Amino acid sequence: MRLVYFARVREALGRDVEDIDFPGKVQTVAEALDWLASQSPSHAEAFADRSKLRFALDQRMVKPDAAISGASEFAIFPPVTGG
Amino acid sequence: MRLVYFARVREALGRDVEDIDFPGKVQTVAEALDWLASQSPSHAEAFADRSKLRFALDQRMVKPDAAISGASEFAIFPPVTGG
Amino acid sequence: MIRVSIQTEAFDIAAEAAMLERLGVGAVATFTGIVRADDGVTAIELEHYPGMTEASLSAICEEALQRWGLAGCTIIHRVGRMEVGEPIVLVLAAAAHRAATLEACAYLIDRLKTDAPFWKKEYRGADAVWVEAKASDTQRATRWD
Amino acid sequence: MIRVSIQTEAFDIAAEAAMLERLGVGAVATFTGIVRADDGVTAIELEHYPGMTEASLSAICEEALQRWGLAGCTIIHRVGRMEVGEPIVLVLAAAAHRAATLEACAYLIDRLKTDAPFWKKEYRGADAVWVEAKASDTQRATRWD
Repeated sequence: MRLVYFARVREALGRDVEDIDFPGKVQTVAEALDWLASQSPSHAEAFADRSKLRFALDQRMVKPDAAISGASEFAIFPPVTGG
Repeated sequence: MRLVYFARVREALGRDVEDIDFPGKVQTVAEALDWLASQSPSHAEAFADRSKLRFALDQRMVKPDAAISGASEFAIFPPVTGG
Repeated sequence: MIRVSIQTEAFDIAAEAAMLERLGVGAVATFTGIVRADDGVTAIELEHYPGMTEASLSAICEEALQRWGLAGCTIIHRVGRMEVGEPIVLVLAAAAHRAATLEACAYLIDRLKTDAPFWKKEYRGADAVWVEAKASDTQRATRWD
Repeated sequence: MIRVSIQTEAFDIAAEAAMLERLGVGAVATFTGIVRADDGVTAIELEHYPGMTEASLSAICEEALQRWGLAGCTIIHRVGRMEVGEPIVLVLAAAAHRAATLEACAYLIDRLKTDAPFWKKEYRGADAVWVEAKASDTQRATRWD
């Protein structure tokens, strides 16, 4: 699955994209964040405050309890601030 | 006193301005209309439906009971329809 | 900044907006009214009361400036004959934040329709009729009282 | 007609308004957001999510079109770096009557601020900070739910 990061999250991770194969037990957005946070300190730090994160699966906004299976693009970013 | 007419009122009277010396007993806008209507059939017809007339004294909108004394310009016109 | 203009020629929305954008604001809203081909209308003609019109539009702008804390406010109203599709009136409002500018534009156009001495004649080919004042316009304007 | 554009260059409000005026409508409203020099801000930089941004703005336009019976609706949003005084975003709505266009513009800009994937960084000279989402924007957007 392709992960894409924007804004503060992108800067915190030092990358805008990475390809991740989640283990089978990781089924939801929230579980994916937990798993990523366990893999590296930079992910742990970037995802520490979940209230400041928003998610999109294949470019549709989803809640943390959304199932990730079947999605090819998983975006993690801060609340939006356009306009 | 200079009377000025606009739109339908102007067309009904066939003029856009006329100078009138009202007799002393004519004190309000409504009395001025009554007096003008008594002077000619075209004024009587143009002023027949008072609900379709609006008035300004020296370019300020006034009600029919406003006193005309002191004003130099007295405008009579239909309700406005700009924009 | 208040700017009022009564003119026969068309207006330049980009130039008018740019004038307000230079005021250091965060938001500029505009509204343009255009001649519609309703019920076979082919053109309109607008008459006004020179002098009183400018004073009336300036007073409407002044009220909007106070009420919404605007940095600037513009009303451009055309007079004379206009064909279907031509713009008739342009109002603009500039302020720090967006809500003030959009509400002020609604105020400016609502007030203008009931308070400013303009009269509209509709042409359907060679036929011409004076437009009657709309009760809905009077009703709409009362919400600002 | 729906038109959405994400671009680095400035937009042309006159050309955008003219496109909508050609739809045979009676009313066109616009809203422009501009970089403000609040708290020492000297410039901003906007990042977005290519693809999702266009889809999100198109969905917002589609909703406005249905809700207010608009004839046309346009959102132009710039990305990249913009200095104080430069325009950031332009929304336009066209319809038969005025109330629909002004309300639709308020809707478009409110929704855009909470739903479209843009992120704003503020520069104060060399210092840069990401702007936090405003509770007031989220609050304002709920009035359309």
